[in-house]
Amino acid sequence: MENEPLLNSLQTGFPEATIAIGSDWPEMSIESTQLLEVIEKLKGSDNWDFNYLFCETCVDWKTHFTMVYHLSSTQFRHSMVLKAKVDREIPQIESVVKFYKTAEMLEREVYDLFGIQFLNHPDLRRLLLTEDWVGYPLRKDYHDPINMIKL
Amino acid sequence: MDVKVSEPSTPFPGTIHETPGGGILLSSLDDVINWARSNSLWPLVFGTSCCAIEMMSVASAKYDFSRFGFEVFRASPRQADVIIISGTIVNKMAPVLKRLFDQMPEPKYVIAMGACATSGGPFFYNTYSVVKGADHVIPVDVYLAGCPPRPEALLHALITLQEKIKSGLTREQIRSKMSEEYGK
Amino acid sequence: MRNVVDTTPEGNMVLNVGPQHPSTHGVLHLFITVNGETILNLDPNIGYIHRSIEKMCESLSYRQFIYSTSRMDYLSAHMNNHGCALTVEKGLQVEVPERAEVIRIIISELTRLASHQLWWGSLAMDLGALSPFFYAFREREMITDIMEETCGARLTMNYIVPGGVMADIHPDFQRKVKEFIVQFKSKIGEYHELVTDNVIFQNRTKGIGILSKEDAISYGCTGPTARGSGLSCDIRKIYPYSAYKNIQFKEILETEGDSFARYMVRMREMEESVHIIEQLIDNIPEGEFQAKTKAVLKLPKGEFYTRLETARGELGVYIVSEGGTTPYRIKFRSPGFSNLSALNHMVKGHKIGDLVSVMGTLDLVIPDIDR
Amino acid sequence: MFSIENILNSFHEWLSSMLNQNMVMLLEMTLIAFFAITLFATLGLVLVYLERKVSAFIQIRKGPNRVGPFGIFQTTADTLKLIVKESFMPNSVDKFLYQLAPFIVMITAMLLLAPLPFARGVQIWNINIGVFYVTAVSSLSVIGILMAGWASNNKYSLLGAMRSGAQIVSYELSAGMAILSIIVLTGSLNLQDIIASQENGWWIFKGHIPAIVAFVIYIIAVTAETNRAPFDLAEAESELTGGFHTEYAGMRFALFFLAEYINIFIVCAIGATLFFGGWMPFHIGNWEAFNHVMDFIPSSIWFFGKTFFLIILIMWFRWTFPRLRVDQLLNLEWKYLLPISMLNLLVMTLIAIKGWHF
Repeated sequence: MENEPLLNSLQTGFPEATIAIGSDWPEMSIESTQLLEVIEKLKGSDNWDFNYLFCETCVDWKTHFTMVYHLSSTQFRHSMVLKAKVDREIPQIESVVKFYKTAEMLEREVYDLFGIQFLNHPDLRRLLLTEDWVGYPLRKDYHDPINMIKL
Repeated sequence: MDVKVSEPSTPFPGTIHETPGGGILLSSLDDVINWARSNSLWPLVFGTSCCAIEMMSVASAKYDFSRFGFEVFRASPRQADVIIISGTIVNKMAPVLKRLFDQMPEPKYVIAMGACATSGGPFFYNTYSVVKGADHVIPVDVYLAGCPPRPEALLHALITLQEKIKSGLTREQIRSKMSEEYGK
Repeated sequence: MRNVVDTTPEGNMVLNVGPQHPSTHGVLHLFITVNGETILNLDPNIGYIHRSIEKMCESLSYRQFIYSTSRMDYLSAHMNNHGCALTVEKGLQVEVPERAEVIRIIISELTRLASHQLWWGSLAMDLGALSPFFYAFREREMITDIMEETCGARLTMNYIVPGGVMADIHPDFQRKVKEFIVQFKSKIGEYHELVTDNVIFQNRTKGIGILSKEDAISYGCTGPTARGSGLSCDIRKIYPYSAYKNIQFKEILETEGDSFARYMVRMREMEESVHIIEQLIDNIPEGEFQAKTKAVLKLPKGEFYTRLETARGELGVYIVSEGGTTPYRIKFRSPGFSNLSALNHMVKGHKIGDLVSVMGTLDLVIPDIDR
Repeated sequence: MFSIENILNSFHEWLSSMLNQNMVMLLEMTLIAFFAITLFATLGLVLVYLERKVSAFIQIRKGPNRVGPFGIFQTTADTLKLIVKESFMPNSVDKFLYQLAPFIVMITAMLLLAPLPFARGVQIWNINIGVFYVTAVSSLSVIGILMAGWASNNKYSLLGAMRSGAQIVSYELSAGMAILSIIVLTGSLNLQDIIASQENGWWIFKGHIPAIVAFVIYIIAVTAETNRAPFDLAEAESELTGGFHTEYAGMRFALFFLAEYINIFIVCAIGATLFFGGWMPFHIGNWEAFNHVMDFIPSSIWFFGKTFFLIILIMWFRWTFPRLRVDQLLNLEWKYLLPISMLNLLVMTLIAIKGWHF
């Protein structure tokens, strides 16, 4: 599906979500609590068939986090961006491992670098950094006077 | 850069007597051993990033460091003589590198290949996980500039290491010799 | 470091492969639970070369950050730069001159060839055949010489700038590339004779590390790894970028999903890359090699994502811009990361020797995984 | 005629004329021990150098050429370095076994030098069960390897040792079968007798196709028995880093390293003796003139020439083939090589009984 028809069909599918065309693909913003049902709908539907999670990451907006899921369909070749807002004080969101196995490692990375707790993740451990690392380095307020030499 | 050579705080107890006219047997034996050591540097299979590819290029037919007898790559640190740190060392890797170095039997040598191993290189600023130079972790004999260095540069580094071993001098002796030669 | 256990409660041995191990191609660390020689479980432990490139890029300008990405997947350094440049160009809405597009693609395909040759040599070396490595490097050195003349470096070329390429091609470029093609075509048969047709090699790779198409999709595998399972995922073909729109080439697909299929995909991809270069090398359009851009680049507020095909699979560059001179957040979706996540699934139940062949055909580059 | 045999005999007579019998024997034994150790070291150096040059030739490289002319002192430097290298013992090893293992491997390799006929009449020990002695003693080296793997207290070593155990024990069978098929033809276990029986032609030519099959099986089996690629599973550098000698450093490692090469020499020497007539020159039936010309080449040259031909063959394998997997390795032995060699032995026996061989 091209972007325009995809946008329209998404708007009819999720009337309560804010959907707009981004720089490349339709971008849909939802609340973190809705994540699982939205993804279930997106993946399970025959129209969309978003079966391929090609990128999952997080952005720290200082006031809140945004989990960004880049979804695509290997059947229809269309893609979309799903954004879920995560609270900064209690950074928790449902894990999508049961839909996409690749999320297991990706979510561990996000947990490692942003400190977001993924609920129902099978094995949430630090991935890139050592187990005894303090802090979450990709957060904007991360401060490390020993290792980081600011230019 | 100003190099500070640490002076021993207390002098060596007692006096050292020169052997009259002697030292020939031992020093020539030393020469033979140094010759053997310098010509048989077995590198450890150790590559962390980009420089490892250039290290492989040195092994390839075009540069062929087997001519100097370096081609015996040992996977086990117990059998290696020289560790070529080819790539960045990060905080998670540093204890492993130290451990590998400790596992190597004496005498052991270290070549810091490339900018990352020398000083952190392109990853010096604004990174939270990079060790700013492998010499924070283990002592380095030869530093090699470049990102990544050309294979010829690695060959030169290995030959420099050979010369260092053949000279039989310590780091301090080499430094004082160099400062004599080039002035302070 | 986490506590290292010798045995699991069931009495199976836990073997630490890496971080310094000859077949992990870098500093990958795998905890493998083995019963005798049979692998029961595999737990990758990465981060031994996590250089915080994403954090570093947040304080580098749009011109600077491109070059730190060459060190990510150093075997396809050019493609990494290409991905970043495409994203920045998308934000700036710069038209890249046609000449630059074509030069970029020729260098990309040469990089892919160099990468695959190194992979071929090191796969054979992992499986115990030591000589193919040297034959692979014979041809690879020709490519690095071409790179050196035109781009100025052998491995991490840093040849791309936003808006084009840094310098025009060397006058000898076309002649040397043609020489390379002749040499490569005469030697590809030797490659197949030496390794592909070898009975031991086939026994070591056929039916090993099977990844079904469904699993490839679920694990987010890309590149030759997924194409060996029959998943059509060549970004050059399905979402053409740069000058790939106008080029005739096949997407290589194999359906078996085992190590041998992945091997064959890469081998045939090499020939396809040569095919692409042949089409372009005599048709480099005249004109500028760089578009005019401002000295200080500022991306508009927004989010930009580019997908492109490196030698290992799909690279994604995700830039979040706040309108400043540096990216607000940058994320590299590296192909090796997702491919590695499928490793446990692929080697379960196989022998330790098979781990080497599966890892070899995944063509992992660890700095690309760790970033 | 000038030959090593004559020199040795006259040396023996000269000694006997000066000293009493016991002293002569003592002196000669010391000399032989000295000779064996020297041979062990020299062969090691030569073979390692040869291996590096052969690999360089196959891999379109130059190989060692800086240390001495054509790099011939390269291996000397390596050995010297290994001798003066820190002899290292990890803390948690089984100290006694760890230290014993390399010596067992080395002593086994040295013992095997005893019955080898290096030239006409030159043999350390002309034992009448020479072939049996070789097969029996060579199987001892697996004990050393198992010991090394177990004592190292390292998982890789253990895996390597276990692989090596399974491998050597199984491949000994088909190596033994291949040797047996020549024994059946000659009817003697004495290596001198076996060589003498090949005066008018080597067994590989006289024994029809079964002899060739036996030779092929022998070469495959001994490649496996000496842990050489494509059967180097015990070391398997890309899988097990160093295999059973992962934890060994310095001279102890060098002993393993040298013993591997001596073992190659020995199995190739036995192969040359059984199938290519040992020191026996190349003779063709009753071509008198040709045979006489061949006789002018010293017997030791024939012996070492044939042996080194086989060694280079085995080295060629190493630098060409990928490694087998452990289960494939055992499948190859138990499902293919062993049945074939048994059948081959049967056919060979028939040939021997019927006297069909030349």
